[in-house]
Amino acid sequence: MTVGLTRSEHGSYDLDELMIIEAARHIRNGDVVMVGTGLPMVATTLAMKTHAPELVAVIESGPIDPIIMQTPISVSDPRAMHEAARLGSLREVLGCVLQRGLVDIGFIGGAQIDQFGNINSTVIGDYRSPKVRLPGSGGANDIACHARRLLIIVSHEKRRFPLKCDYVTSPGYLNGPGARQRAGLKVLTPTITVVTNLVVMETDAETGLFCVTKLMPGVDLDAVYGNTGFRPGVASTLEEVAPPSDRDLETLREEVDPDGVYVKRGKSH
Amino acid sequence: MTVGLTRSEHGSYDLDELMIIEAARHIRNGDVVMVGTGLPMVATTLAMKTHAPELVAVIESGPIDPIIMQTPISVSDPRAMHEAARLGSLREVLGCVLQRGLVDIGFIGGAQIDQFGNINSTVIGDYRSPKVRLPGSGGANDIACHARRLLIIVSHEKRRFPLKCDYVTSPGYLNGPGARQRAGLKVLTPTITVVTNLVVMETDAETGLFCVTKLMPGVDLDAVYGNTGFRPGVASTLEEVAPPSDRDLETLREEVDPDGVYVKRGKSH
Amino acid sequence: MGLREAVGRFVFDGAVVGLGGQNIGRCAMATVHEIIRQGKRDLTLVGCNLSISMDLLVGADLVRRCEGGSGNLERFGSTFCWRRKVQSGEIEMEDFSHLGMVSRFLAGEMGLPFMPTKSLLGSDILVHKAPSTVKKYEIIENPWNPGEAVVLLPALNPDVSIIHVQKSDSMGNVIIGGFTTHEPEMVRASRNTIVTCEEIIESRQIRSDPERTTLPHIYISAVVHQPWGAHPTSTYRYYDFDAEHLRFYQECARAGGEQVKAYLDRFVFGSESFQDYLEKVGGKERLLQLEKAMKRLCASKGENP
Amino acid sequence: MGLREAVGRFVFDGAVVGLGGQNIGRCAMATVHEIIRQGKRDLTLVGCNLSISMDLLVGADLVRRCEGGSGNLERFGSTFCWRRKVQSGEIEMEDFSHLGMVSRFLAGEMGLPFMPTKSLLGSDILVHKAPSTVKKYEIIENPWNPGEAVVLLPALNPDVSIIHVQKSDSMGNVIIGGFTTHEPEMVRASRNTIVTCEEIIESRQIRSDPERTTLPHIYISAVVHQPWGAHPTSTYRYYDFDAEHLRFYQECARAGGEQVKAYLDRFVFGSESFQDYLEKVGGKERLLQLEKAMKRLCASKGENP
Repeated sequence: MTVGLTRSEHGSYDLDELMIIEAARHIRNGDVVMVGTGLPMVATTLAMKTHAPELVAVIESGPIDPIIMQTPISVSDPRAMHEAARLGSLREVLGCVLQRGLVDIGFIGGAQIDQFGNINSTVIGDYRSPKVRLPGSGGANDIACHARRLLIIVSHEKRRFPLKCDYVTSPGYLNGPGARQRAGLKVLTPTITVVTNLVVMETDAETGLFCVTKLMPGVDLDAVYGNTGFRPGVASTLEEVAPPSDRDLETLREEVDPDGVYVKRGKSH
Repeated sequence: MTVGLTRSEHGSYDLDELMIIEAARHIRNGDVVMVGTGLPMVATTLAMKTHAPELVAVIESGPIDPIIMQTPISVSDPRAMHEAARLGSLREVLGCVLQRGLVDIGFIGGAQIDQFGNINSTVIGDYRSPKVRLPGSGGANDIACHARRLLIIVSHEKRRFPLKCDYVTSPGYLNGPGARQRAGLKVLTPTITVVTNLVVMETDAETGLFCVTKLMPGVDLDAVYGNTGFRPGVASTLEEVAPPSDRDLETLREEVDPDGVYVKRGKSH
Repeated sequence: MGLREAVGRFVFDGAVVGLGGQNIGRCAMATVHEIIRQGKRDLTLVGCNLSISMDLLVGADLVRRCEGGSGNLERFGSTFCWRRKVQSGEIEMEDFSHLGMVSRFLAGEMGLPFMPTKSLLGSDILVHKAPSTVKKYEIIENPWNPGEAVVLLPALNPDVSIIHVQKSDSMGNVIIGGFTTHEPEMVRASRNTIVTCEEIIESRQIRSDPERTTLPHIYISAVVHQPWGAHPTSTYRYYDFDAEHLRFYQECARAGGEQVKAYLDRFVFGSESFQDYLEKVGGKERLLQLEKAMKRLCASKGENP
Repeated sequence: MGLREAVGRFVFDGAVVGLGGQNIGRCAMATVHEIIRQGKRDLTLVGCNLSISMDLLVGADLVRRCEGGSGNLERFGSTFCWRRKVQSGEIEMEDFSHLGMVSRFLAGEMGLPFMPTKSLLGSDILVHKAPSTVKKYEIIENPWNPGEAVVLLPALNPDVSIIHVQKSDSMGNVIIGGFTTHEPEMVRASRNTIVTCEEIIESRQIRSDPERTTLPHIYISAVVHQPWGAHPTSTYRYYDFDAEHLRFYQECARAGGEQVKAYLDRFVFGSESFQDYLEKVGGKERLLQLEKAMKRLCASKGENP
């Protein structure tokens, strides 16, 4: 158990834990949340068990509003289906919920995220003769097209944040302001938020470019610049990410990811 | 009970009964049959209980392969749903079965049937200021577009067979050979069969025009010409409609329409 | 939320209202009565088969326009109020086929602007349109088969749909029994949906068998427990249609004028609630007959309850 | 019909094969093994998430092309045989999103030449295509909103789909439990479908509860009773995925070459039937553990059996 954490004590939790907790804070109670597996599912489960008990999770393989007890390892994991309000089809979720415009917040991930919030999960290198072939879109392109807010949780490494993606699997602001509208997308100015172990960045709807809005405790802007392939702007109200509450940490460690499969632990645990 | 019927005894059954029985003969065992209510349902039920036990009925409101015990009065009648293989939706039936191309034979009806097998169930008179407003297409347009064979059961009255429909709700051969293809329809040369209390007519795939293929017992071509607003061709092999078997008549009278709601009875009953 | 509040909140003058049910099955009659009592006007009614729920609203002079595939009560005859007012030009009808209408709802539920269909081609449904329709359809060439025509129909997203179902939990997780017609697509396409149901069941029951849920709560704005809410139409596994009352309504509707007014005065305006109406059409005794008739049909086929 | 006959009859060299399941759930592994044993080649594999069923066929050198939304086993890693051969250019992959793929099956099941989507716009999925693709998509203007782009994707009608499900009757009335992913659309779009199932149930049971039927028999060409037919992936309410065997397969697939060959020799070619394979992966004891793991998950949530 961790008690009375303060800024100076942040050695007692890991920034990977705070990354999840900060991401979970972006989910509002009642939100319809389009979620896959891995860290997004961890953050969603945490939000559900803490401040957002009425969030409605939708999972692309078919479950609508399941009650997630233990973090599933796959969208086809039975753990992602329990006590759903509806077990349906991919068309129902990606078509009749997501493309229909009912998703408040969707998670995506990828190997590359560029300055405009575009995401690559398809290839490193050339499409026709790739250096590394990645899984591909899955539902990510659909989420990036249709969710009003996008949330990306990712470990902060420079190669993940190039100026320009090798391949745009999932559209952010494409090549800049107005590009989404010109392309024909329905959500014109999505809020794209990246939560890493260093920083929280959010796209500016006017420029389409990332701005740093929050820094993780103990992290300064130079650390961000040094680990990012583009130069993000800085919000006028730059804040520090609030430390985790006892409840957040406990819930994460003891209920959401009890075996520590997903999240590195702080020292005090 | 009627025994040993012959041509000369056809006073012991009614031509309305033979009309249903003859229509039922057009359904082959194993056919997927798109059926509404009224006489088509009577004919389908009769076929199911006699020579075509494996016909698969599909009903637009959602039932797929129900076992019809007693003639339902509506496509939303519970009697049309019993022991179905699937109770689904209108999209499943009209989209994923009919438009998908899986229907062998579909029933349609209407107030007017013209020389090219076009059908009107929308208005008598002008569309914008109709003399009589009829129900409209329902699923009839869809059936006429997508079923490989069309079956129409109707009492033979001159006003029902005009040269040209006031309004084409459901396409037959439109204005002649090749017109279905030009319009973009997928089934280019449907077999359209009309069974009346006087005659069986079938469209000729080359001309798109109706030809008389069979006459009801005791009916001659003049009777047909006198009661038809266009002059149908005559098949080279003009036959007489075979009289009903004992089994057909018994099944129709005692199981399919026991209360005589749909079909006029022959005298001997 | 009661039906009065639900209708007050989600049905407004000029609304596009999606009608559930079909012919003599599961029409949302209780909600229709409440709409009439509240006098919501200039409605556009949409659905596939438009039946007695539509005809009653038309008879009450609340309808400006219908879009659908057909207007009738099958063996019980035409929808007479509608027929009369279409013939006189008092209301307009925009005609599609049933597949055409469900395709439009399919586009609506999928967040698409239009849906292709291979129906309607060559027919007069594409030749004529209602006066106030701006663009009824578009024909394009199939990009994968040059020269082949394909019809595009515009998405239809009702402002509010009204359906009557067998079961729902209090959150609005809905179970429809029997045919579902165009309801799944129409409801998911709608901005709001008011559900009346025969039974309110526990959410636990829904969540223990989620494949059974026809429509999850995210599409539903209000759930009202209203047994017999489809009368005089049927609710599969609960009660059969009331042929006697349907015939009586049809007589009034066919006669029109004073007789429609008298019907409305007696059964709708003269009723505080749908419960009152149910008393007037025969009360418990009559309703139990209809229930028995349905149970008999189901039992004879060895159906699950 | 046995699996051998079904695969012999409905899967052919050069066929477009629709793969059911997703990731670690309900992949039609028994049928995949039989396809490999029969050496059906030059296959095009299609689905949404292409997972171990795809990877095994690619590892067996039977695949020319894939069309899908993704290739991976999520937490268990990439589909390594596929990744290697896409990188080397030995097979081609045509990329869509998952909604894109299910939209193509939706067009296929509705008898339509194409389906619109508002996904993909602006992305490189529309910029790049596989070498042998003729026309991947079309962009048109929304006729109801001039200037707005809409993507049209071509219908996809597989020659044969293979799915593994919980229950079917002998006619092919199929009940899928849990998520159904893209299977309803894909199967209804397919010319033939081979179903393996955990249980064959009586048609009486299907017909006493027809709302439960996921796919009626008219879409199904062959039903084969094959318990554990999805191993090492899971079948909801029957057994959990086999993490140990998945990891073992992934090691072989990642290593490639001889190790993939050895896997195939041992588990597929070296097995007369899927029953043999099940013995090799641990037999009854192992399978009961997986069954118990699933029952535990379901029981803890008070689910129906």
